[in-house]
Amino acid sequence: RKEYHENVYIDQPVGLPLLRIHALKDSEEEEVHFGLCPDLVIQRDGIHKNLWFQIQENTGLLFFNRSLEKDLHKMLLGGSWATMSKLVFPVLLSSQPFQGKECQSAHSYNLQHVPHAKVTLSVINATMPSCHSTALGQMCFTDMDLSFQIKENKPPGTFHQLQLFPQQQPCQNISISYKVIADESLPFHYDQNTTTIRVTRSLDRETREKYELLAKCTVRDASKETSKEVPLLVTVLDEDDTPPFLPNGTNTADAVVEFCRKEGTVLATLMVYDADTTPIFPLENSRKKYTGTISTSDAWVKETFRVEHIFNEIYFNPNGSQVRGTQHEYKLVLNKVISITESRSFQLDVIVNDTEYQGPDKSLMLHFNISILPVSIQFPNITYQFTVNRNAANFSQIGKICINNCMRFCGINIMYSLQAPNVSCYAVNIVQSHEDKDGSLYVNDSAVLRKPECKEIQYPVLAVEKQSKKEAHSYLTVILDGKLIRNDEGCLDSCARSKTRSECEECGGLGVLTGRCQWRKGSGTGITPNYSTCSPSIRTCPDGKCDTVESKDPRICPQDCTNTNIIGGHERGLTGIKAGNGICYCFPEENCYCEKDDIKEPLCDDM
Amino acid sequence: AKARHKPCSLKELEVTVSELGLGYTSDETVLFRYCSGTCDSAVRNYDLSLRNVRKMRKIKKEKVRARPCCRPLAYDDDISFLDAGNRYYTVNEVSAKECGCV
Amino acid sequence: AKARHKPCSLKELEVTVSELGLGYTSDETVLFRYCSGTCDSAVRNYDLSLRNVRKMRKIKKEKVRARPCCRPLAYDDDISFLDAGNRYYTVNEVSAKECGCV
Amino acid sequence: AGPSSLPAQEPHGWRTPVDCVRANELCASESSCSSRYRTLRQCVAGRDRNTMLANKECQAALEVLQESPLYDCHCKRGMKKELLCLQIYWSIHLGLTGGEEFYEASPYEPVTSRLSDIFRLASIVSGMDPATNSKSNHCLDAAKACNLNDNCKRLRSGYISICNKSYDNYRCNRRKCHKALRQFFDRVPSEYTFRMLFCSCKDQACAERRRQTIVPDCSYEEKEKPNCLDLRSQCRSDPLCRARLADFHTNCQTSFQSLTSCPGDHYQACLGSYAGLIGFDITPNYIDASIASLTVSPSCSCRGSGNMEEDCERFLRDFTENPCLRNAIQAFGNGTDIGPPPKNPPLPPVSPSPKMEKSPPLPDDINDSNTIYDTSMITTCTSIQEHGTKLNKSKEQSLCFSEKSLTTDLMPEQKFVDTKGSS
Repeated sequence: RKEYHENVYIDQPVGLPLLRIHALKDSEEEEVHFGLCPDLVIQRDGIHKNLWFQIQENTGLLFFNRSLEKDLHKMLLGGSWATMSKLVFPVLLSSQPFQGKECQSAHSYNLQHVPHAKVTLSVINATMPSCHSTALGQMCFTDMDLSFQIKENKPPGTFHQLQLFPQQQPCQNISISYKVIADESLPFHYDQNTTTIRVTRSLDRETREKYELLAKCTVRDASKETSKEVPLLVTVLDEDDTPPFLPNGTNTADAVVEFCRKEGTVLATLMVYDADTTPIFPLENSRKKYTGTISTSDAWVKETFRVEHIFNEIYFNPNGSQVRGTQHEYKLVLNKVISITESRSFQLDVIVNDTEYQGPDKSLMLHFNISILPVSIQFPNITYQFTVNRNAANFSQIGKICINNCMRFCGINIMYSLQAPNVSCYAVNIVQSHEDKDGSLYVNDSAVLRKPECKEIQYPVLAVEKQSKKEAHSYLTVILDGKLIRNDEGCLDSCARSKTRSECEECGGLGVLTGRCQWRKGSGTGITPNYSTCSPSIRTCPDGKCDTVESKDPRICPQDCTNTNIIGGHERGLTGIKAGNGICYCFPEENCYCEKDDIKEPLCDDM
Repeated sequence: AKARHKPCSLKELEVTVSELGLGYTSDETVLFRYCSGTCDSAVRNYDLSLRNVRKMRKIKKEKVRARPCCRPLAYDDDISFLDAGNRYYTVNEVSAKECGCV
Repeated sequence: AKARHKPCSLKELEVTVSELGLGYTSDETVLFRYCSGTCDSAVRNYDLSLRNVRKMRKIKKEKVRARPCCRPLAYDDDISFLDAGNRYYTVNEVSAKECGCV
Repeated sequence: AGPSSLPAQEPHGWRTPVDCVRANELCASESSCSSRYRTLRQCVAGRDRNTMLANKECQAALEVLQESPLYDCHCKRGMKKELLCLQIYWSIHLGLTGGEEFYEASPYEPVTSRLSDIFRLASIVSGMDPATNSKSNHCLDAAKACNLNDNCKRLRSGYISICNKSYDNYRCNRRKCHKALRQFFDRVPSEYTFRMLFCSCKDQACAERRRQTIVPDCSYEEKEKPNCLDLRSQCRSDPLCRARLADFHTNCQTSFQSLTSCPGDHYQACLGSYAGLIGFDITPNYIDASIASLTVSPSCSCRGSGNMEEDCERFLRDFTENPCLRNAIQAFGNGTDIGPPPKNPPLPPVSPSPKMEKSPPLPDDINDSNTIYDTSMITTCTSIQEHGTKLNKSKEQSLCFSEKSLTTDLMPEQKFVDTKGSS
């Protein structure tokens, strides 16, 4: 027990034991010495010589050898009519007799490294409670919780006495008996005569860390008998007494580096368990306790890989009880981008070391079989062919260009470009997607589409990997198709401006594929991602993403790209309108609106 | 003369967020302040001139307004509320703070 | 969508003082500037809310305007002229200097 | 002899306490005090504070400072220079206690106003026309009341718009959210904030609205819950958070000497210090939208506490199983402060002696740094069963009732009997 608290009354008789401090030894031959500091800190009154309390060095019995009445009461309660004040002092514990220099002053700040228990006495400005005013329960147990902490792997010893001291229990003509209800197999023994409880053998936390016994007190007086039971909890404190081990014996994992080669990529993970606990507070100490170092002299390996270690608490269930332990995860992570030309296989070893464990096998070896495969930069052996409607507008998205496996790349940046054809029909361009994996083809000169002489245009396509400069070539054929429809001069250049289907479908706008905007009929009520709106191409807008073509001009798809004010019921996305009420329409670079279209009545002020 | 309409001034109405009709559903109430009333006393030479120029067909097929309108000159702070789906929303420029004839 | 009306902006017209219709007769001409166009892109949550609150008959028999109007934000300097009876007149706030949606 | 310029000490060394900013000014005007205080600040500032404090100079500094007004100065919630006041308080306090105590004395002067209007207001609200009252959602009414008050509306919208800003996978800015929440709870009168925080609920929708009051997605939830002792140590590294936590421990600590389980039967002080935690690392919130449990907790767990598990669980229990806090919230929700004693008087008075009359809370009395959280309640199981659980008093009481809460290790013959008359 780290803390003791007890009530002390002004008129309490002196010379009787007040409390007993219990301690357990770390080794059989160790002696136990209890001691008090010479001074007392009185909260409002500063430091005073301790004239009132004394402790028996070998039994831990705390005595009260001078009445509070005279002076301590005045200092403690400051002469005011405060009813209660607290007096706090440490009881020191040592395996050697005290020389008196353990605590230069009674302040508890320098006792961090001296084993001690903290005693708190509530000094009550009232007379001792008489027998009839004391509740039956108070005769059995004091205020204190019966909860105790016992270190594992330590010798047996007594840690508590149930019986209260005479002055703690003012009723004389009653009999109080105690019993401890516990299974015989438990490592505790209750001595009926002395009412003391002993731990009878060294405990092993890794087998069991909590014991709950029951202390039963029976009070008999002339007329009746009452009993009361209170739980008695023992928590076993952990020591680092078990080595790391492999949960299912696997200390080897394969790690393949192919399409994902960017820094931070987790290649493989191996688990190491420890039956001991590892507190996550303070985090850094625990992290330093368990190290995971790559054992290699190869500078390239050291530079290219790193090990990340995280740990969390898990539960083991040795013979039915639940005990906390630790699961350590060691992740092999890419420390930098690996070139697509790099190709090698080798085994990488990681030494895991439980630095605080003193026994054998304090460290073990993890093996990662690493194979780095090269990545080829090739187009699939097809030529790309896209048909484009002659009425398509600028920024209409025709299709995607992607070298083999491009969508599986991370950390591999491909730059796509169309070589300028020698003909005058140059109507299409390409732009990288956000993660430089594929390329988006779009119309960048719609006037060319209307030239009858331009029917089929070939483009050589080039793909270059940024770091290695490796290239791949292919061909793109764009076939112009469709009958030209006349575009009304009065049309605005942004489909998003339209509030109704008829307005929407009467014109085109930037990004339209067929010369006309498309009306997306919404569904759902209230604020919904599926709002009604007029779009250049429902396939790409709105889709919640402001892609690299749409971000070229705010008029193309403000529904996905706007950062301006959105008025009416809506929910904003990273950019654009994630959800809207009814119909959403925009005045690009000004405002966007989402509103129901159900107000048919003419507004009088329109007249 | 009989007072047909009060002059332009700030009015107040307690409505639920749902009743604002913006598409949010919430039983929380807000103090909706709006501008109401006429601006007869704020007509200027501009208005008279514009009315006459329009009457003489010197302005055709244009949307012009030849009378001042009673409108908010400043708006209240944003309103925030928890909707029926336990999501928070913040909406700006809902309630007027000050009215005037412009 | 077709551009039905241009957004609110400042327009100008050369008219004689008489054509202003204020009652002065003078052949002198003035540059009459006025505000014309729509304020669709200046609608606020206030307008949507006011429209809905009115639709739900929570506001009755009140003159309220639930759409911004395109109006002068500032006026040109006064105009002065010699009328047909050789008398000088000065008239203020005839011509707009700046327009906006309020 | 104490320095002359310091306030005259009353006859038996009883000094009238001043706030720490004032005390610091008094000390600065007195050479011996100011030099010692400078020394002490260096002693506590060092990384290894404990060894520093043990050296002679720091010792001497402490001896002198105990005679100065700095020794038991206090601060006031919301005072001007509150942060400076708290920094001064903690520098003295760390010197005295080393800062390793489980419970720390509150730096704030105790709230002396007793049955304040907010309880009466809550009782008016909850006592509304019974027809509407049974159906009405008190938390919704609280939000409505706030929206109709310009100051409350503005500051409420202030924190909601900041805390609510999160796009898809980008988290909100928790630091700004916390700051806005602090401003709301500091600047809006508690008759609005308490009603939104402690409204009583009869259905889940109301309870969920109550849980949402502090926009928990941003201000509270955590992908991975930190360890509570870690959270406490982060809080204690910030003088303001440390003060609010100490205030909570002081005002909400279960006290067996009072009818309501609250120190000095002072519900408002407890509710005020609970609200004072919101907007800090240790922000507490309702853990679910259940109507029955009314359990609040900071966003932390005791996983990974190692040997400190008991301390961790004890710290967490001060929130999750705190009879004083729960009674205070329930009382506010039902609008019943400490007014008339409950119908059937609960347990026999625990106070050690009949003569102990209820004395008004004195700062020193209440703020004793070592008020221990007494978990074991000196009553007999049988008497608790008779009085039912109206006033939840202690952990032990719950153990008396539910046998299954004891671990299965208990022996077959464990039972709770009133063996009256039987042998």
